[in-house]
Amino acid sequence: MIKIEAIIRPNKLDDVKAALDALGVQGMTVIHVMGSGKQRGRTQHYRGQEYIVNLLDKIKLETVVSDAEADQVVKAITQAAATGDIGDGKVFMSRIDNALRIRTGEQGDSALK
Amino acid sequence: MIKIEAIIRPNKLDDVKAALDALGVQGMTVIHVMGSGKQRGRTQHYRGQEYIVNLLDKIKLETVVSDAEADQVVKAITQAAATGDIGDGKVFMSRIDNALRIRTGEQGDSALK
Amino acid sequence: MIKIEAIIRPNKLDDVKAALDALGVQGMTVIHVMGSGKQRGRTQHYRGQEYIVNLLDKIKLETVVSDAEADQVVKAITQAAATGDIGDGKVFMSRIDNALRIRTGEQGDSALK
Amino acid sequence: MTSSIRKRLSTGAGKRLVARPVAVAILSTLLLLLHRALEAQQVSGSIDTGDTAWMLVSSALVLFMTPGLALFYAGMVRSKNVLSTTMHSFSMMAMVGLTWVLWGYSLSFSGHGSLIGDLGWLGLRGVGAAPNPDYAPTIPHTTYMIYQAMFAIITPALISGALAERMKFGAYMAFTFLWSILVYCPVAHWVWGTGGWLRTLGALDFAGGTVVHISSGVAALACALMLGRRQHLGSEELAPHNVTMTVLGAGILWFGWFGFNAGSAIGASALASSAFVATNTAAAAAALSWMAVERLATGKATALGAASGAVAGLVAITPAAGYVGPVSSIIIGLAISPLSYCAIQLKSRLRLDDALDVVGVHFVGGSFGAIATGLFATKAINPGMVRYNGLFFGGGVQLLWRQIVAVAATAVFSFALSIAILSVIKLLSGIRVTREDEAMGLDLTQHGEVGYHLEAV
Amino acid sequence: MTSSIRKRLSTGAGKRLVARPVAVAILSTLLLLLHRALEAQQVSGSIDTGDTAWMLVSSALVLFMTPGLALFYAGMVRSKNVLSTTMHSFSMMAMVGLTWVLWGYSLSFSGHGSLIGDLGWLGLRGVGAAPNPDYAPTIPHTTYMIYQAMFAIITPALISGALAERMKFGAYMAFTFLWSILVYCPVAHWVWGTGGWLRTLGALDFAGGTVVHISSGVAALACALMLGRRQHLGSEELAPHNVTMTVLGAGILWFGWFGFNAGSAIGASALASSAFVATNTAAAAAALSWMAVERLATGKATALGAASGAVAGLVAITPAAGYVGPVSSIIIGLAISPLSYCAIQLKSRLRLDDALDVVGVHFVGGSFGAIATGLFATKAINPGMVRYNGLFFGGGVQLLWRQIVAVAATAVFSFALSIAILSVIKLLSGIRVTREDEAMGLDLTQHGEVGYHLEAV
Amino acid sequence: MTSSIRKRLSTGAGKRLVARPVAVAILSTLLLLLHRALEAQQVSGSIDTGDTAWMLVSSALVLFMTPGLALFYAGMVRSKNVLSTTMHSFSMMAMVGLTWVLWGYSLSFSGHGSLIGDLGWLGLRGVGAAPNPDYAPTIPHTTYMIYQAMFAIITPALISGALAERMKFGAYMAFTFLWSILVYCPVAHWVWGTGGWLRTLGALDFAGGTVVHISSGVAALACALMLGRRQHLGSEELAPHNVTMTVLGAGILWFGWFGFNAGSAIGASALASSAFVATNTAAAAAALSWMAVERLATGKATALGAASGAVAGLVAITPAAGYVGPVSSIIIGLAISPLSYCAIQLKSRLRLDDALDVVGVHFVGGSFGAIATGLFATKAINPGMVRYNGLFFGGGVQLLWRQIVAVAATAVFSFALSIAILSVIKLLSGIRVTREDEAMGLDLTQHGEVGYHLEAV
Ligand SMILES: Nc1ncnc2c1ncn2[C@@H]1O[C@H](COP(=O)(O)OP(=O)(O)O)[C@@H](O)[C@H]1O
Ligand SMILES: Nc1ncnc2c1ncn2[C@@H]1O[C@H](COP(=O)(O)OP(=O)(O)O)[C@@H](O)[C@H]1O
Ligand SMILES: Nc1ncnc2c1ncn2[C@@H]1O[C@H](COP(=O)(O)OP(=O)(O)O)[C@@H](O)[C@H]1O
Repeated sequence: MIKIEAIIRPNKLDDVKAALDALGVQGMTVIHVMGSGKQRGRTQHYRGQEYIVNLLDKIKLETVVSDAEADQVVKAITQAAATGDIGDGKVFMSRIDNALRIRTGEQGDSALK
Repeated sequence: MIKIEAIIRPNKLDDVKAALDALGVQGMTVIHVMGSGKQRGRTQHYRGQEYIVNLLDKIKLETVVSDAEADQVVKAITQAAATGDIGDGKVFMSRIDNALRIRTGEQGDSALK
Repeated sequence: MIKIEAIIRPNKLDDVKAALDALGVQGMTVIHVMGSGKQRGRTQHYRGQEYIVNLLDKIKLETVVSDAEADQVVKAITQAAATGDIGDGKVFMSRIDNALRIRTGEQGDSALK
Repeated sequence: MTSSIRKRLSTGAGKRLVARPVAVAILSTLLLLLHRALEAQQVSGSIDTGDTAWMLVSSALVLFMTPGLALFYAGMVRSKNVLSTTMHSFSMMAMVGLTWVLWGYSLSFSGHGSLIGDLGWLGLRGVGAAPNPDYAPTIPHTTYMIYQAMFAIITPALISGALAERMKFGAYMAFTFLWSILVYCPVAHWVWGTGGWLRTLGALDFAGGTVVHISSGVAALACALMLGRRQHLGSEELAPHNVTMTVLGAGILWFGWFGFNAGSAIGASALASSAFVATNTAAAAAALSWMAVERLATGKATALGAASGAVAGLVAITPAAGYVGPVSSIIIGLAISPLSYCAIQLKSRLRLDDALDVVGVHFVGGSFGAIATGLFATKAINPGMVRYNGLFFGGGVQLLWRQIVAVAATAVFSFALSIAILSVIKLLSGIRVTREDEAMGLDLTQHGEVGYHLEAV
Repeated sequence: MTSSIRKRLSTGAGKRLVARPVAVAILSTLLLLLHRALEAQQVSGSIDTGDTAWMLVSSALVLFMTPGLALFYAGMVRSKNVLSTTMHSFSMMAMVGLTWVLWGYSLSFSGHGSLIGDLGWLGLRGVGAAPNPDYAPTIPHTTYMIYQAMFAIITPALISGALAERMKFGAYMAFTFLWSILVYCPVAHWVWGTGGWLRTLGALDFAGGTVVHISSGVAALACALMLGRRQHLGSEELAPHNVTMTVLGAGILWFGWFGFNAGSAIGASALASSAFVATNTAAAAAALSWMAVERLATGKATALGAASGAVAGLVAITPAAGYVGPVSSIIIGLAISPLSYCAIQLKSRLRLDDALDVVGVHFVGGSFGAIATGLFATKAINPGMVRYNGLFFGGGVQLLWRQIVAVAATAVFSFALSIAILSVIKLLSGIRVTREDEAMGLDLTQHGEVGYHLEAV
Repeated sequence: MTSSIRKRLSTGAGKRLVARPVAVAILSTLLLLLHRALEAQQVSGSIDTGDTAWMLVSSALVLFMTPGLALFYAGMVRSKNVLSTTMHSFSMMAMVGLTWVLWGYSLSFSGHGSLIGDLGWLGLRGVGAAPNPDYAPTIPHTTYMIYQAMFAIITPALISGALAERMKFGAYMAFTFLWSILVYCPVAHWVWGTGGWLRTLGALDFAGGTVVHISSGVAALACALMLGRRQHLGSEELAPHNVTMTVLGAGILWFGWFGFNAGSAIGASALASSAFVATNTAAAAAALSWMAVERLATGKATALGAASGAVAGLVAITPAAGYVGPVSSIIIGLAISPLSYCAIQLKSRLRLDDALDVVGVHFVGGSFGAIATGLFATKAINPGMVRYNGLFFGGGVQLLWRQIVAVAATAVFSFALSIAILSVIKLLSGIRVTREDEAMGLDLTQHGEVGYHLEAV
């Protein structure tokens, strides 16, 4: 099993979810995060005090899929999340050794469906 | 070392924490997340506009444990978090290559205790 | 590629970011989490009802770096985040199989820069 | 709360013309006659613009307390129930705001029955611009009516603190609809209506200690008993989700309470001013003593505690506000917080789930205040309305036992009726949401919306 | 909204002295003469402290509505636009608060023109302590002026709900600056100014149905059309970010609206009281009927719906408040919510992005209220100001067609001018932010700040 | 702020009866005598219901400012200190609300000393329903007393902005307790008390520029110096955690300030109306000029800036409100924001940690307003109270130097005493929390609670 972690723009979440839906991937976990990278921050002012904020709001979407599906899923996410401007985000893939459905105790790939 | 990520119902956190406590596992990190899966969302209405929200509030609990403890911990979490209804959540296990306690610089298993 | 997950005190985030900046590491994702461990919680009272809260506010900082940089980055984080008191936090390292920049489709180490 | 006697006396005093040595005898005579004529006119019902201004403002202030209460309560529940709790208050502005005009005012204030009003003022027939000399001789009758409406609105909303986070919304609406008719209107008539038996008996309730706080506090107990405990009671997760909201709510309540208590003088008089001072002083003293109790009990004074204490003090001074002096109001304020605090600890030990402590604050506060009125009331403050001084001011137990009768009668009546109404609704449709809905939160399951989307999307 | 005739009548009634049998004939005569003298003085302009107190309070209450509106609107947008939306209201307190004193009051109320005021009161020259008998014979002229200022402040702020989340801040300021001069001042003069053509025609608008709600509601339509739709319209992410904020805003609006409507009696009179009752009753009825409509349409009554209904009811009763009785106000309140609700569904189907439903609430509510005034107005409630009874009270269509004329004229005028002003600004500087800035949020891109840092740092 | 002379004059003017040609000579004579008698009665103390209504409302409004201040300040701190900051304001309602009744009012207003009151009115002995002709001849003495209480409550709360996020709660309570007695009461007596030396000197302070704003602003400086800087000063993390809370707070402050300033006319008079207009106008102008300054300095106007500007304008107009016309109030409003803004930038450069800019807003605003009073005051606005016109109105430096003396004396006195009190407390128990507690947040460490649990549990 592969864990896919995608860091995307908040306003792309709807599109990405739709793309995953189209693939039949429903299981996912979404986290509000803040990210920094190449995208430059915006300047904020509070009573004239300047703060350059380079942590920007992002969404992290995690989904664990079977090895077979992984590439397809990554591709779908990438396409749906891209705008072409700096700040589109990253996708990371890593190995999951086991998965378990709490409700039933199922393990492995069958816990994911 | 094994990283155990459990996605559970928010109102099961207390029970799960108690179960881990009973095993002597105190180190853990808890994150508010939103998840979708088999559990169907609820319909929301704002001035008659309908939104079917399928991202539901969940808790993600992460704990890194030694290889030896892993199975026991997963079992404890699973038991404490289960209600038997759809939406109970998942547990994922993956390998951690190293752990380090910032305060002391200890590494490996001894950083976890 | 190595994923470095550091759980630190919220008020150390600025220092840690500065240390990473000094190493040229700009890409990172930051999450507000709650953690429990050795650090004892604080007692809260609401109308005389006592709650011992042992989930304390922490920051989780994730950064994926090339294998070569990993040790240096961990060291920088550790130094910047340490106060010597209980509750300084942990750093976990794990393997990432692939990384992908959504904007360009670049993969591997080059997606990280 | 109001009587034509008091009003006439105080206005008369204010208008009494003092002839000066320079004024000739004939002028004195004319002035005396003129004064009588003015008095006559007063009684026959001309409107004083100052009194009317104050009563319109007071009505607005008391209305504003209900959104304040919504904040006060909603800050104390979990975020998944914040709108449900808000609706418990806001919906009373809608429902009782309407039913009061249709029949509530009539059932409470018309006629001369001893137990309940009649239907003479149904739909406000006959309630017009001309002052009603029985209730409010210097302001339009409509002003008095709408001022009273605001009390009728907030009272059932107060109950909602006990049933938070687990009652079906439909059942809540049905319960408050019936309660308003079967409990509020009669009790209001007993205490304030012409002919009402507690008024006739001589029990005193300046601004609603029995009518508002005891009746709702006891109904809250009935609700807590009938609904049972929330899941996870006692665990950390039941901590308030937004204490700043609760403190803001307490601030709005304090502000609005000036309309509630000082407005109960039904005019911009010295009596209103005296009630205003008592109100502010008791609230301050009670907030301070709650902080002190917490400091002793747990080592730390909390913001929630200060807010709770202020509200407890405001409740306790409500029945007494127009009858006691500032030193008495300090004593009342200082005393109520330890009492409420202990009642709340007792509740926790009994594992009674009066979620937001309506019993501890409103029943305990209202009862203590009503009895304190029997101890501290004095003609020196209010010669027009106090028939017997309180026990500590040399009046013996004459007033005190009347106060105890009023407390007991209101408590028994409201408790019995509340249990009965809830039992009927339980039978017909159920009163509690399912376990799953409770876990999911009432906002989503009862109202189909959520309170917050605070994160960027 | 006010006329010296009404004022004189009601005060006269209030002060009429009834001679008693005991009073000798000579005293009666003297009193009569004295009464005449007092009346004369009234007209020639002495200040009544009760009326002044009420009007100062009403001014403060209406001012407070604007921060209330800021909450009401800001709770409904996404968290990244919360400050932008807040500023749309707050900045009007700053800008119109200043321009009203400089020229706005003069353009609206001075002179006797039929279309607009003149510059006679520029910078408040000649607006002093002495009452103005045309507008407010019993209070300082400055009090009347500042009371009117608060209406001029909130009206452009109301428009901002339609343009939320996508308009450039500079363009917003320019638009409201010009709109205030070119639309608000003329329409206020038409309806309330001496010589104003709608006033002369006999159209009735007690507290601003046309001046405030129709003019802003129609301008909102113009803004929505000119700006186009927000990105992601229709997706989940456009849900309100903080409904408790919106409900608190509605609570403050309800509270402040007593100043708005009952204050429009320009005195602490029985008329003010009657308008107060109509206001509260209509708000309650409309909140309840919105809940009922939702219950039928979606199965669940929402807190956002109750708040929206209350505001719709307050809007609808605004033009009628001082002319209709309580039963009429119930009917108006019950009817407006289904109308507004349907209008909003229609808007969604047309994919018109009136973001926070200004058209559905203020244009629909204001128009309905104005027309309902033509149906329900009655001399029984307001003999001084109602020339023809409404259709349902036997007055035929005399009043009704005047009301329709007023609605139509205001709507056409405001719509045309709004489109014109926006077109000019669009040409000169653009009115909409970039796609990227819209995605990032207006708080950061237009104001360089963010609303919340709620997490511990 | 008040003098029997002003009051009598204005009331006299309002009640002057103008005989009409139709009135016979004998009636004129009788009326004249009657008028004298009424005047006499006025002086000897009858209550005007309109004035009383306005002053009760004003008292409520000023009380409401303190929860407003709690929001204004609490929105600007980090979420871990939100309750601590809230408590800094709310606890003053408790503590000073009590001590004012016990001794504060007496120390400030009783007797005829030049430096401080005496103990004649301890526990409100002798402060009753009858008006006090020295301070407020047309309202109950209790009303005047409680109105003043609200000023005494908010003043120490204002200081708390400087010491936010790092002071021990116990030390804060001890400091404000002593400061209230040793600084507030004397200064209030100097300026407003009978016999007070600044009053006798002829310095003008309509609603508390020196008493409230300078005294607290300077004490804030003392606190900032004595406590030292917060950890992490200058880093991003010190950004406000909830700006909407701050803007709502500013809205409540603006609303309440009408009671503060227009209430300081101690009656519903033309003077109150004039002060009301000046207040609103200055607030509007200052909010606008702050936005303009920000636009120039950083390219973007912020919501925090608009709110800060409004408060700065309200502070600056406070001492002048009852003495200046609308154009002067515009100038005062426009000028204060650049001044405050620069003072705040200077503070940052000096790395002085006046956390929420009490010095920049209240000391700078109060001083500027006091001096502006010396420039713009005019008998045309207030013939009863202005002895010498301001410099720009032909009065020379007569008033100006008196104003400068008042500013300097108040500033020096408050600064010295504040340092002294803090030093004593520092010695006895310490004033600052530990580094660890500061990092953890004051809510948890000082109060044992946290502000928010916004996430679902
Ligand atoms: N090395 C990294 N490790 C973890 N997260 C990263 C890393 N680099 C980027 N991110 C995340 O991806 C987001 C977008 O990256 P950024 O460099 O701004 O744009 P782009 O991906 O288009 O080059 C960041 O805000 C951050 O959350
Ligand atoms: N493949 C997955 N990857 C990541 N998270 C998942 C995955 N599947 C489910 N989850 C998480 O687990 C939660 C519960 O899953 P769901 O399918 O609704 O119920 P159940 O686990 O009982 O079948 C989801 O809300 C989501 O947060
Ligand atoms: N085994 C673990 N797995 C995951 N997170 C952990 C673990 N142990 C500790 N943590 C995180 O590290 C934080 C600090 O740990 P703690 O034991 O309190 O202090 P220290 O690291 O100084 O020993 C915790 O609050 C928790 O978030």
